Amino acid sequence: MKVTLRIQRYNPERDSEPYYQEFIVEAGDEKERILDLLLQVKWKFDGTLTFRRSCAHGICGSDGMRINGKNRLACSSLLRDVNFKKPIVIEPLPSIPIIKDLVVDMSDFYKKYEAVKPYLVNNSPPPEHERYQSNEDAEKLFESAKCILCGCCTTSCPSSWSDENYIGPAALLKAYRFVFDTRDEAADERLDVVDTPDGAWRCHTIFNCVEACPKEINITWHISKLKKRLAEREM
Amino acid sequence: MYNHTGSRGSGAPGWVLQRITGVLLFVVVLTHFFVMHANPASGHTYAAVLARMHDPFWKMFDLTFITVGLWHGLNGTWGVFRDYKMKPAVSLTIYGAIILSGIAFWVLGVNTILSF
Amino acid sequence: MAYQPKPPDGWVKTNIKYTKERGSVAWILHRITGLGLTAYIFVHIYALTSLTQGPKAFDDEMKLFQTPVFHVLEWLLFSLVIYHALNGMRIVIVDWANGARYHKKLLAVVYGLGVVLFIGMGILMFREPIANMFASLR
Amino acid sequence: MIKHQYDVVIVGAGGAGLRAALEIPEGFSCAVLSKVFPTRSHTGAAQGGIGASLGNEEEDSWEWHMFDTVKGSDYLGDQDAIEIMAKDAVRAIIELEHMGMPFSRTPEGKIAQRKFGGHTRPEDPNDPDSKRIAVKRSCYSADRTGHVMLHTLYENCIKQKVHFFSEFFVTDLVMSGKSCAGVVAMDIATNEIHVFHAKAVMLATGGYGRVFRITSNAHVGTGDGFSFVYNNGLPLQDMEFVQFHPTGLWKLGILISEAARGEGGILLNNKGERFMERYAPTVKDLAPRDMVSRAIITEIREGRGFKGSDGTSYVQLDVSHLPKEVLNDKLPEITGFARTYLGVEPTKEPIPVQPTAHYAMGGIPTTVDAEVTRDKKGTKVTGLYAAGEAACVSVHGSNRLGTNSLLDLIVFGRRGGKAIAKFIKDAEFPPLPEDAADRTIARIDTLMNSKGKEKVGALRTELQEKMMEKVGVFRNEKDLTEMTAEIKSLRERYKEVSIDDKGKIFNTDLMEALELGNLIDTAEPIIHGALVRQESRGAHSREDFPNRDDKKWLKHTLIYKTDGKPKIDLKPVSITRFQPKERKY
Repeated sequence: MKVTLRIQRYNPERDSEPYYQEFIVEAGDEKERILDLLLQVKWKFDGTLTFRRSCAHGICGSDGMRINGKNRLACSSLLRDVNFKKPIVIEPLPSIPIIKDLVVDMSDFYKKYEAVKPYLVNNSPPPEHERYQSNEDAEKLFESAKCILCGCCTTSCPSSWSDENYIGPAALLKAYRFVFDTRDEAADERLDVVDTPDGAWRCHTIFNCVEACPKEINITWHISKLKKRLAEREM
Repeated sequence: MYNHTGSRGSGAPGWVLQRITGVLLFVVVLTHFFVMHANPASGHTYAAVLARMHDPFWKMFDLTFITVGLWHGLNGTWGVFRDYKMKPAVSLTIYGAIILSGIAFWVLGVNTILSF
Repeated sequence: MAYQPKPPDGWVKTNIKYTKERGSVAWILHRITGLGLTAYIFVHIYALTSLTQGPKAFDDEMKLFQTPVFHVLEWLLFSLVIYHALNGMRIVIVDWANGARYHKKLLAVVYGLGVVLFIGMGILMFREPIANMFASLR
Repeated sequence: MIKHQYDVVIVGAGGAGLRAALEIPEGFSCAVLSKVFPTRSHTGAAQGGIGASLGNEEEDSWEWHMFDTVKGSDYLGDQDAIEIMAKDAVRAIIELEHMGMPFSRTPEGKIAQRKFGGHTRPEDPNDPDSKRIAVKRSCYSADRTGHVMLHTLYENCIKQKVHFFSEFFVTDLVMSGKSCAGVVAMDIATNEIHVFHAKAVMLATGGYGRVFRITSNAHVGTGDGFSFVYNNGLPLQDMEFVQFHPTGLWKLGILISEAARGEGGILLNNKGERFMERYAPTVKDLAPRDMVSRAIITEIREGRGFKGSDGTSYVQLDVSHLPKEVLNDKLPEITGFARTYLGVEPTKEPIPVQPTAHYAMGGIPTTVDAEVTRDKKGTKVTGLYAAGEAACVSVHGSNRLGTNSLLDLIVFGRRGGKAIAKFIKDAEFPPLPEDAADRTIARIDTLMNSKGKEKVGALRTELQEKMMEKVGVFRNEKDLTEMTAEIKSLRERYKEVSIDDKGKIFNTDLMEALELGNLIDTAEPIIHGALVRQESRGAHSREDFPNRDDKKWLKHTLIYKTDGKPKIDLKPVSITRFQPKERKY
């Protein structure tokens, strides 16, 4: 089965503007990963095609990109998930700087992640055993702990597009992960970071992040919990 | 580059109020629409309006509508503008225009209602 | 750094290029209807100031608003109101009542109920012309 | 060329590297170099759990854990190291929990545990010689234990303000006489060469799964660390022991955790038989991985496998009889993988699985404090440390038990970090040789200017397919001899490799070419080790030598690169508590 990939190319050493290039690749069946098709291009046709990849099964978060207009992981998107009768359009994640081809500059994204103090803070001396936590309390964190920092959500958010200072769904999700951890003691510091116009309040429950999240995390739900917590704190 | 702007005050009160006024308006606007506009034949003469204006309930109703509606609408408008990056001067101008026009039209509307 | 990353597309272009998800369409509509209704409140308040100028001024103005063209516009205005109101309720449910877990279902309700109310309102508003139409058919 | 000076340089930001970085005290500079952003490391793909005898669910003791590990290793594991690991495990898990790792919990709020392959306890706790049955020893967080562990460690590194160099590809060690003086790295974003001058270097570069065609490992698992050591005249240990995980997703090799069987999943052949009953009557599907992999290949060879559409064969892993809550709460990722990649609904139908190259038991020989050694006497290489999958302590011997890899990372990563912290207090910077980066620069220049006909992709695929075919689960002299010739010719052909991308920005083409060199460097000792070891032990199974031979081969192999055939040395195994016995389950 022949499939056409229409890939956005940009090499800063050569091009002033990005352009599109089409490659025709051979796919075994509908269950072929998009990533494998990209690797086919790189290994057979054009070694200059540049993208990040690592684990190839949706756990490392390297290969977030925009496939047919929507942010996805190339490794957890199969042909059958997209319309492959027409050329499959592959572009870098939107609204962040492009380094080369499909490789984007994630440094801002990581800075926002670090801004919410993404680590457990507990200054009381730890007990000899584990800090107890009920399974219900633990499970409240599991969905948010699934995050792989691929950037699909933050770069799919219209609020991020209009102002890159918006901290973004990924960082807010991370804030939730620690604010709602019963073992944590720094919820207030984190809420201070989030309780600004560039923080949680720029989330307008658009749900683009939820649609884009390859780990199927309902990010908006988590942000809404965070907003409620902020409102309760303020009152 | 991400540049966290820190303490510009909590957005919580605005967020909560926008929702409370929203729920309020849901009731008020729909009532207003069904009473005033669903039946095109009635209530649009000067006399009919005057009669209603003398009823304290409707007076309060209209005052609430104007106050809550303007606040909700203008707070929403500011929310929309704030989503886009602007120079501080532009942003301040827009903010000022929103507040001034809000006050002006509130006075105008309240004046109309309270003239009777 | 030895290289200069290419700055991203602006928000207008990105909005146009990115897949239109249901939620983002609802959000855009909510903004547009919201801005429209705010503008309308200004007009509405201004128009009613004619009440203070006595019966004649007001009744003259009302004559204009009671024409069929304005009735249709009024009906269309109602579509903005009903969408903004119902979608607003959806947002409140999402924010306050776990609605994020079933936002697509809520959205379907918004659109469904919105269409029903819009048509219902149309029938109410135009019951006389409609009745006349049926009468002439008989 | 840009020069840096750090007291400590850690190469690799997976579990071991990050854990070690946390031990570097304030006041000393520490750089962590990683060719991917730290949370993209392959530690994140670990699923099932991390072993420790917490005894939260049922009675357990570190001695039982140690015994299981020794027995699992087919008695090749160094028992002094295994004792340290099994004893330290409980503290290590508690520490992870205190760092914030979100574990699944028992009803009392303790860390939850479940069964895992090869982990047992005596049926009667008071009689150590009674029949051994499976025990709940694996601490887990649904089936993303590695993922949350990696993130927790990275989070703590942020908290401690560890200095990361993300997307820096290390190409070589800098040796200064007999000690290590730093590393050479390439900034992937700009192609610039950086020389890191350091008092201590730790290699936490992970495994080499990508030497094989079917692997659960990430694309980045190219054995870089093995290659650095091997090319600098230092030995690699026990390289012939490659773990094939029995249940990789058919065709793709994506890991389907042993937790699936720990929770009650069973393996079926095409007759619908639970065939593991025949191979390991007591623990059945929860036998150690080497045995299950051999059982699967045997079933397939004897015609009891399923034929796939692409001609390859598989068996089935059935979890459909498990309660829905178990699948959703405890195994959500792997049921998701089956759905996504094969279109199989695990709640209704069995999942097609086949053995997949998973883990390197062998690696860079180290002491129990992660210090790299250069010979059979255990002489240390000053300033060089290794931990994690790249290292061979050896706690896994010839076969690793599930859950022991994550444990290995945090136990020996920490010990390595502590040893480094002690070392750098008094150590001086060794002199930095002028020509430190010359070899790397020459290598890159050659690749960038080569007009040769060979292509990276094709050459790598050939290597991977041949390794899978000839150095897989079962091995024999004929295949291995052929493969030694093959690897020689691949090495020659590698000199003719040319790349398309001649640019200086984010040149992944160049990087893949360099990685291919590392893969070939790593494959060589695997093949030679397998050829030399004329016995079957743990994961190394010779058809022509089907029995274990303790007299001759209860030894570690050390393999050195030479101009011709690699040189092999033997190193004794440390046996303290448990004398070798026949390994039956």
